[in-house]
Amino acid sequence: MTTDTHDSASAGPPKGIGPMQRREMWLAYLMLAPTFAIILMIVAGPLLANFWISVKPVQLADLRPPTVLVNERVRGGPEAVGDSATLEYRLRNSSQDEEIRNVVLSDEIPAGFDIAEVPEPCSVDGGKLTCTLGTVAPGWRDRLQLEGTVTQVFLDADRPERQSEPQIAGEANNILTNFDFTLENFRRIFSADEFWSVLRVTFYYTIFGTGGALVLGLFAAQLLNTVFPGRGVLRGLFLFPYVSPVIAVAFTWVVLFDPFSGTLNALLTKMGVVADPINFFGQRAIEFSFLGIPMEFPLALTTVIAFEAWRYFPLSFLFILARMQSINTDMYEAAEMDGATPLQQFWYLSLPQLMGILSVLFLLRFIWTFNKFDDIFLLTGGNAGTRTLTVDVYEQGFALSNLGAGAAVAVVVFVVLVTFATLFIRFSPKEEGL
Amino acid sequence: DTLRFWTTEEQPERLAKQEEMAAAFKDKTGIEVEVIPVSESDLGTRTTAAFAAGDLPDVIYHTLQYALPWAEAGILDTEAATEVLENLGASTFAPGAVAMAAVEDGVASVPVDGWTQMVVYRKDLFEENGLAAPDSYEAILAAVEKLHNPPEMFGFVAATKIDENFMSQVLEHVFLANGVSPVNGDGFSALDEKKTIEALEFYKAIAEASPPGDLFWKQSRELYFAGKAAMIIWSPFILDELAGLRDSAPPTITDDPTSTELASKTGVVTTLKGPSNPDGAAWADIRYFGITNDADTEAAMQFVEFSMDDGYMSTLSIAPEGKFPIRRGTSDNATEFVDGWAKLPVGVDRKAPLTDLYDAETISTIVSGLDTASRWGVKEGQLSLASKMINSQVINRYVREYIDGERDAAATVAKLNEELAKIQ
Amino acid sequence: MRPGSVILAALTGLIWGVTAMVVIAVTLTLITGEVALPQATVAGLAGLVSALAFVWWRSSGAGGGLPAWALSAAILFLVLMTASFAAPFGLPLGTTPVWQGLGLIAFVAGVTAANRVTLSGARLGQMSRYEREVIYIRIAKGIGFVVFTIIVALPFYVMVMTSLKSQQALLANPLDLSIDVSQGIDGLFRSYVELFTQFNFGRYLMVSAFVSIATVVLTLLFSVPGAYAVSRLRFPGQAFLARSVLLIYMVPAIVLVIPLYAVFSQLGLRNTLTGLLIVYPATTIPVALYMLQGYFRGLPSELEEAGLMDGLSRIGVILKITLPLSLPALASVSLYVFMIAWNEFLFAFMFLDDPDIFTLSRGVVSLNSSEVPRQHLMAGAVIATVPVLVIFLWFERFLVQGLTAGSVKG
Amino acid sequence: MGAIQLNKVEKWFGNLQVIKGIDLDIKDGEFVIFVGPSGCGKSTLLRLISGLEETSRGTIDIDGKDVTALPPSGRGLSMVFQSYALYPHMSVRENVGFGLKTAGVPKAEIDRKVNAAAEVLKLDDYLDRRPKALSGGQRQRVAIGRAIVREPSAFLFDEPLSNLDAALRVEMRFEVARLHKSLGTTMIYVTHDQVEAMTLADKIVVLQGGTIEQVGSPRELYERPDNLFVAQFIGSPKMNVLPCSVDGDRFSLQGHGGGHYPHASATQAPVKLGFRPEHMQVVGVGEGHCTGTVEVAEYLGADTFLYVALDGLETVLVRISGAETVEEGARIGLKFDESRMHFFDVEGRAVRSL
Amino acid sequence: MGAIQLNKVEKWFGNLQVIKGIDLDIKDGEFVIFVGPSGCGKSTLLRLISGLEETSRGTIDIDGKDVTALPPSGRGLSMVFQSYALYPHMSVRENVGFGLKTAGVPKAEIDRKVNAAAEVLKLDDYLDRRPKALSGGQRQRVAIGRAIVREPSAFLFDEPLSNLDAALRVEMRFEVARLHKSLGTTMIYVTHDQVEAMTLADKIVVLQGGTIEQVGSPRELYERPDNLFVAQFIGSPKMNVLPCSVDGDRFSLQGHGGGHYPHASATQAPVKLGFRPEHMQVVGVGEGHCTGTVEVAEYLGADTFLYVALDGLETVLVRISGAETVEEGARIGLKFDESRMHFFDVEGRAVRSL
Ligand SMILES: Nc1ncnc2c1ncn2[C@@H]1O[C@H](COP(=O)(O)OP(=O)(O)OP(=O)(O)O)[C@@H](O)[C@H]1O
Ligand SMILES: Nc1ncnc2c1ncn2[C@@H]1O[C@H](COP(=O)(O)OP(=O)(O)OP(=O)(O)O)[C@@H](O)[C@H]1O
Ligand SMILES: [Mg+2]
Ligand SMILES: [Mg+2]
Repeated sequence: MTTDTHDSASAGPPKGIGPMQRREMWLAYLMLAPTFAIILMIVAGPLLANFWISVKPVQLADLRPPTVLVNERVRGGPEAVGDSATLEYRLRNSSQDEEIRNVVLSDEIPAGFDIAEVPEPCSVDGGKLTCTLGTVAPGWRDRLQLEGTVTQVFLDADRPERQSEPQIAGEANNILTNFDFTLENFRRIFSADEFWSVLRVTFYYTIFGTGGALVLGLFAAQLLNTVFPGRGVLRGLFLFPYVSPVIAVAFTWVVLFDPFSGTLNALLTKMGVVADPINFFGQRAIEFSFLGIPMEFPLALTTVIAFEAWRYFPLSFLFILARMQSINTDMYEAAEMDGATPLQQFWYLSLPQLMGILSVLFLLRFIWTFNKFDDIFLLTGGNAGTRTLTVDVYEQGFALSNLGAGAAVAVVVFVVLVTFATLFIRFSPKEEGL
Repeated sequence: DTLRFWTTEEQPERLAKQEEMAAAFKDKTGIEVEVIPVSESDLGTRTTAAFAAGDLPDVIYHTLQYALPWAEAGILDTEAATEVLENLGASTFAPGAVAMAAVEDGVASVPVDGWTQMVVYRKDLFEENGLAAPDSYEAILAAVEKLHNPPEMFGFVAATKIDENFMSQVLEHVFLANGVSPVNGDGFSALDEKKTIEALEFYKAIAEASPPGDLFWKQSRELYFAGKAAMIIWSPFILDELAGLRDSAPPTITDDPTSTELASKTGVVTTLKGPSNPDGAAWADIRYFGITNDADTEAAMQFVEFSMDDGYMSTLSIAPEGKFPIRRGTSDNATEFVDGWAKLPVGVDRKAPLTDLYDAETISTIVSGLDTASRWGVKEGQLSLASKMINSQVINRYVREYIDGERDAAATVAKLNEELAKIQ
Repeated sequence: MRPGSVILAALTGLIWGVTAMVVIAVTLTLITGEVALPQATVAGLAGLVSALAFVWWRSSGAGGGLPAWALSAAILFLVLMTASFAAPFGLPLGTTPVWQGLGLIAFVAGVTAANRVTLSGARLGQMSRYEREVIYIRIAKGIGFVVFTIIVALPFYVMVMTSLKSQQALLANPLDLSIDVSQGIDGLFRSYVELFTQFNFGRYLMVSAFVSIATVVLTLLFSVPGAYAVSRLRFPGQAFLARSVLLIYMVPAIVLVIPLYAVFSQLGLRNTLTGLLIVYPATTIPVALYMLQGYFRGLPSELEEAGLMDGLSRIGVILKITLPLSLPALASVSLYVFMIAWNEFLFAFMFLDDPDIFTLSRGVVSLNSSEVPRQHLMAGAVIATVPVLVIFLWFERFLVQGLTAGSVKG
Repeated sequence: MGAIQLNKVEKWFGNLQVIKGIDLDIKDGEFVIFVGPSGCGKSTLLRLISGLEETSRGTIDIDGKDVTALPPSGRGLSMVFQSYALYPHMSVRENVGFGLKTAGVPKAEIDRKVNAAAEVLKLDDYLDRRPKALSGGQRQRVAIGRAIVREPSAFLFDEPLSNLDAALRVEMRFEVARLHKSLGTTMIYVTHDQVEAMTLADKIVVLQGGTIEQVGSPRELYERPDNLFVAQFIGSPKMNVLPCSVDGDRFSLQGHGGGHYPHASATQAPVKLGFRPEHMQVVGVGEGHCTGTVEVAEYLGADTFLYVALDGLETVLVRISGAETVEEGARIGLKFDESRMHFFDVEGRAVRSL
Repeated sequence: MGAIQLNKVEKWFGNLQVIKGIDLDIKDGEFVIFVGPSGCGKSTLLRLISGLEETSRGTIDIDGKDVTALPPSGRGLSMVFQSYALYPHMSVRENVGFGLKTAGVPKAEIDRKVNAAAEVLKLDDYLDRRPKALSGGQRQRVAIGRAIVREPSAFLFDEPLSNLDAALRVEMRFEVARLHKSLGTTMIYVTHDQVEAMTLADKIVVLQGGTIEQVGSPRELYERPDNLFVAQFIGSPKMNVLPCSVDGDRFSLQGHGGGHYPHASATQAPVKLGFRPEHMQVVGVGEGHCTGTVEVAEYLGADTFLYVALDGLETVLVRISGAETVEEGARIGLKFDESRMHFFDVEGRAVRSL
């Protein structure tokens, strides 16, 4: 029969984990290991590396660690057995500003080459050449010439000097890995006048680009929230800008907006809307005066923002539409019964309901827009007042070949981003499930 | 293994010619050459990157601006280049071009061809309006004054897109014309304020007579071809398409894209004078074969030698209108190449020798420019520094800002001097 | 008769008249290349009159024989033709008469239909706020449809049409986006032929396809076990790991570019497809993991428990139950990842030098930076776009799921 | 005031006719309940009345005025939804006052009315909470409050309690009853739940397939169902039905006994005999109207249900007290309460004396 | 074989103890039902037995073998889930045979067993359908089929019928009962439904807050509840409870009458009197044990529920036949069946004679 014990004072929760859960835990770690390995390697590692590079005066060319370059050649064009020839090693320090210490060259003497004379720092031991060159200065170059005569073996071989690669050893200070740090990069970017304008442009771009995409998305979602024939087609069409490769749409916009041969400008001028073609992507600002106050309208930036809004509205549209379709229609029926007019329904019911997804979208899009590089790079290359931080990373790092400065800007990007992400995590409404 | 050859002549037709030459080289030596097109605007970055990664190509076809900086950075194997030059006979080369690439004990790379920059103008309109040929600031401004009538006709199409080499070239030409140079024999020398301001003001004036926006060679040519620009600055490469020989860049002034009409209405000027430099100056660009330090030196040298010798005519025939021979001839026949070049037909979709298209005077203007042309730092022996300054695009940027009205001329000069001084 | 109601009806007609005229005139211009000057004022007037006539006729109950819309269409046509002196598009009727005729029909039909839809239920007498608002909303939506369709479709239209033209034609008349059939198929597709024969686009296409598919496969291989572990298994640190995935997903590529460039240069991975195939999956795994874990969470755990009760091990459950059930999610993740990889630009641009291994994005950029005619550039854009769009339209359902499930990435 | 009249109302969804011409007269102050199997059109009918769904044919009058073409806002009705349909982002106060706010009622008056409604519904303490922070019953109260403040001429309820658990359902049922008593307003109520229907309604409307089967008070429907459908639909466990034959004033069951047939004067001949499980007694074999074997005896405490397989006939269900014990497998006789037998003709219509 | 023994089984979720040391002995072939309020730990207990949840402390033996650390696959049990948990991507045949396939049983044998199970469960016609194409009852049958083929030593059911509608539930209930009879395998069954618990169980385990309140047969629990909780939990409508006092062998209700108190020999003093609604009779005022006013009379057809407000005490529920009529507002007396009264002490434990 059964007994039921009201087990009174149990000893509190058991410590540790049971065997079943332990098995599960190891399985989980095993399954996650490859993923996290690759993410650490390709994402987390580089993030840290950025900080490292940003405090080092690294130019693009410094990526090549200073080494001594060797070039081995046979000179003198020996044609017959016994002809004299010269085995020449050309050496140079690849770096213009780092010396290389303990340089030693070693190589196999090609078969059939009888050495007559060995230059001073070198010695030959059983067909093996060793030259101890010591410390060489930045930009150093030298030639080592081994005189000798050739035998038939040498002549028969195809490019006999190639049979062994000369080996070179040496130590040098590698700017990438040494422990010299400098804040020069940061000083440089913060003191450049344009940095602050870049920052300002970045925020304009981010805020208005995000806002534009959201507003368009909201409107589009309203349009497609009703059932009508052709709705599926239209929904597909509305997603085109987002789905297409950025490269294609960006160039299309460039072509479309071209001031000389672009369709849009032609249309505007021919129909008499504007007198001169407008260079949408090239002109920094349009000046106009409003109530006598001269003002500037940042044209290129606005166009780039318009592109951003155009390209990403489909995404907010999708999310908002999905959210709208999940809103209980009962609520609207209740509102109908309550006598609310359509606009009242939108204002009092739809909008508050969408606030959650809108704010999540705003934050996420804000971050993504902030991160955006390709669009502006392809549209304007960051010119005409459209350079954002991300484009600046490229400009500094690659266009100007100053990796250190580029990394410093990247650090700034990252820091700003972390701030946003923190805000995002704090303020995102949990129920939206993002 | 295969040689890798980077070339900035990346249009398919031109690539095809280079591949032909590579094939010929292979027939001769058995060495395979892979011809890799690289955009001219990317060349600097990509080369540096490849250097950093230790996978430089064997040979690079590059412009003058890179020759000395790369030699200094250890990208180019100057000894190999010098040896090639010697093997071919240094005396067979035009001395000016060799001098521009000269390093301590030889050359940075082997000069191949060159061209001079020209002011291309509508001779018919100038004649109609009684204007003098646009060979000075003054003459140009006068013509702009007269002819500028947007949107039907723009007085000029200046270069304003700062990340294009084109703007550097045009600016340098304009500065040179007024005797402005950022270098002297000791390195950096502050820009002369008065002369620079003159040049800046001139440039601003022509920029204002241009359509708005980021302009570079593309717009210049399109507008001129459409008959909407009175003057542009361009390289001689324009000569064939101007005559309707290339379908992908047709003159649109008439309905017939193959018409030579525009060519017949066009005049050119290569030497430009500024108010403070009555002698004026021409601007030339020279292209070189550079052998890199990562190269298979022997093979690369053979390839360059071949291209400059047996293959030289096909090298030039890529675009004879913009590739004037730097190597005049061989030791046997001192003018072999010059003569051959003169007979090369230009054009892509249709072909014709230059002499059929332009009058003799025009052609001689173009060709003779190469002898007098110069660049910043050539005379002073500071070409390398000057190239770096150009490559940094500092001048472009501040001139553009000056044009956009962010700074006045004097402040711009000061700013330029400040920034240029930082470059070593 | 209430002035408010009359104005509302009049305004509606005015708006439709102007909108339809502008849209049709621009379309006409783009199709024929003839510059049509939209007679907006006249069209507005015609729309206004016809709308009033429509409402009045319908609500006065005069109905009977002639339906109100027919009457209003007739009035619309008459007013338009009279007031524009028989040149509704600012063109003499002789030029491109067929297109103008079609345009006219489209105008009359469009405005009449729009009036009919938006003004159904309208009266000239008193209307309640509710009824008026219904009309405002119909108008706003109508305009919305027109505007959105245009801004979305126009660039793509221009892209395709430009790619089919010759440089000469483009420069001569940028407005003429008609198809010039007279050049024949060869002429029409000349840009494409040249891209494939001279510019190596066939190869780029293959490389892009290879890279994208390989990325998808690698991403799934990594993310499926990861997502399963994070969503289903209990272990210390689960919540932390799940959350950090989302954070990693927010790291911008540009921040990674410099260090990766440095390291890959030294390892010889730059300018190789291997390099891309390391970077692409690494950037897509977090997305995929995030999407999949959401889906796995949504699968009823009873199913897996049933599997366990049926004698399967954990791995067995994953392989035999979870994965077959997740096919839709795997499909959407795959498509989404494919799209990311296909469209990726930055790394392809930074890492690839060698045209033999260019992806399409990289290939198209090289079209831009050289002296290549614009139609080639647009043809390149079309070639890059068509595969994704085809895949997108084919699997729209999955991709839309993927987009909403996964991400707001762009 | 809330007299509602439906005249030949029809509803078509495309080609599907869902409501098939219904005439119904609801008097002011009446509590009318629609019941019927799922999909029979109860909700649709309610929505037609509310105006949320357009009437395809026929007219609806409220207080003598034809409202068929008016939107919901013009009909002066209130509706309470099964899902509550509260506005999740508004507080209870705002929820309840929303209808007044959209109508432009001044704030002070809204407050007054909301407070009054809250008092009636005991919602005072929750007025500033969001619906999410309320229990199911409280939410339903808010929904009702929202309906009340607008002082409608009639309330419409669509299965208002079916999302609540059993205990709460009982409580809310009382609440609704109390409300009806105190307001005296017409109420139309759709439900699936027999207990609700039986206990709340003044008048039950039994629908099937878009038509009305019977209208009447609960007792009428239980005691005098018009047809087999209503007979089996009302009452739980449902009525047993056996084939029978009649001869004069005697009826007989095949292979079993028979008894007095009270409706000998009726014109139709009955073919079915219906009797409810609670109207039978277990007697000795051969003693009752019929005989059978107890297949299953389900002991439920208060009651025991016997599933008795009648010899040669179907299994019938018999409800006896839980205190009685009958073994499974036992042979028993069953005796019906003859005054509570129901007879039906071939078409399922009840056979009654004229 | 399926004897299951739980020894001091505990389950902790973090710091929350959900199962508080349960000892339970289930004999082979027994039908055991767990009931209890929501959240009391029924499902958790079942999952501990199944091995889907790890036991925190204590041991579980099956047929005398300690299986506490074994994964589900090692315990030889089958489980039927409330949500059916059928594999949607497999046909019915594959679903049913899946457990055998994973065990590596040869194909022919799988087929044989699946067909046998299908026959038992009348699934033959659906074997090649996907679960999506089945009705709820059919799906539940498939789930049971899946459990059967593995010939487990015991079946575990977690509210298997609660997703079905009322009619289907009754049918499936018979099915389960039949199955138990024919297989004779141990079954452990969790349910919310009293009817299921009362009709199916050999033994009901009443749980509350992670501990066992009472174990016994249905009749034991109804007639002799061990405590107030069980008394009110079992039986529907639930037992009325009134405060009472006892003096020798008499009990009395405050302000009302009293009667004979049978457990005078018990040690504890009862303070509560419980009596079920069905064990009362309506009598004249003053005639019964107590007097009150009928607040509400709910007519349900077969029965009428009277809510009687006892003078000075709570409202009690009385069940009378639907045939009797009592007016709302009437004053009536109530007489209890004295043999069926239950007394409870202050701690709620039943007071019984020693
Ligand atoms: N919008 C609609 N379009 C097409 N058919 C509909 C629509 N709404 C309801 N129906 C159909 O009308 C019939 C009646 O539906 P209704 O909702 O009124 O039934 P109901 O009696 O309320 O059922 P339930 O008790 O399940 O709520 C059903 O067959 C249903 O499928
Ligand atoms: N995984 C879990 N983590 C934490 N608490 C849990 C978990 N599973 C169940 N609980 C808690 O354990 C208690 C018992 O849950 P259980 O599901 O066993 O109840 P139940 O009796 O089956 O209830 P119901 O009748 O509603 O199914 C509940 O308080 C529940 O919240
Ligand atoms: Mg319904
Ligand atoms: Mg449970």
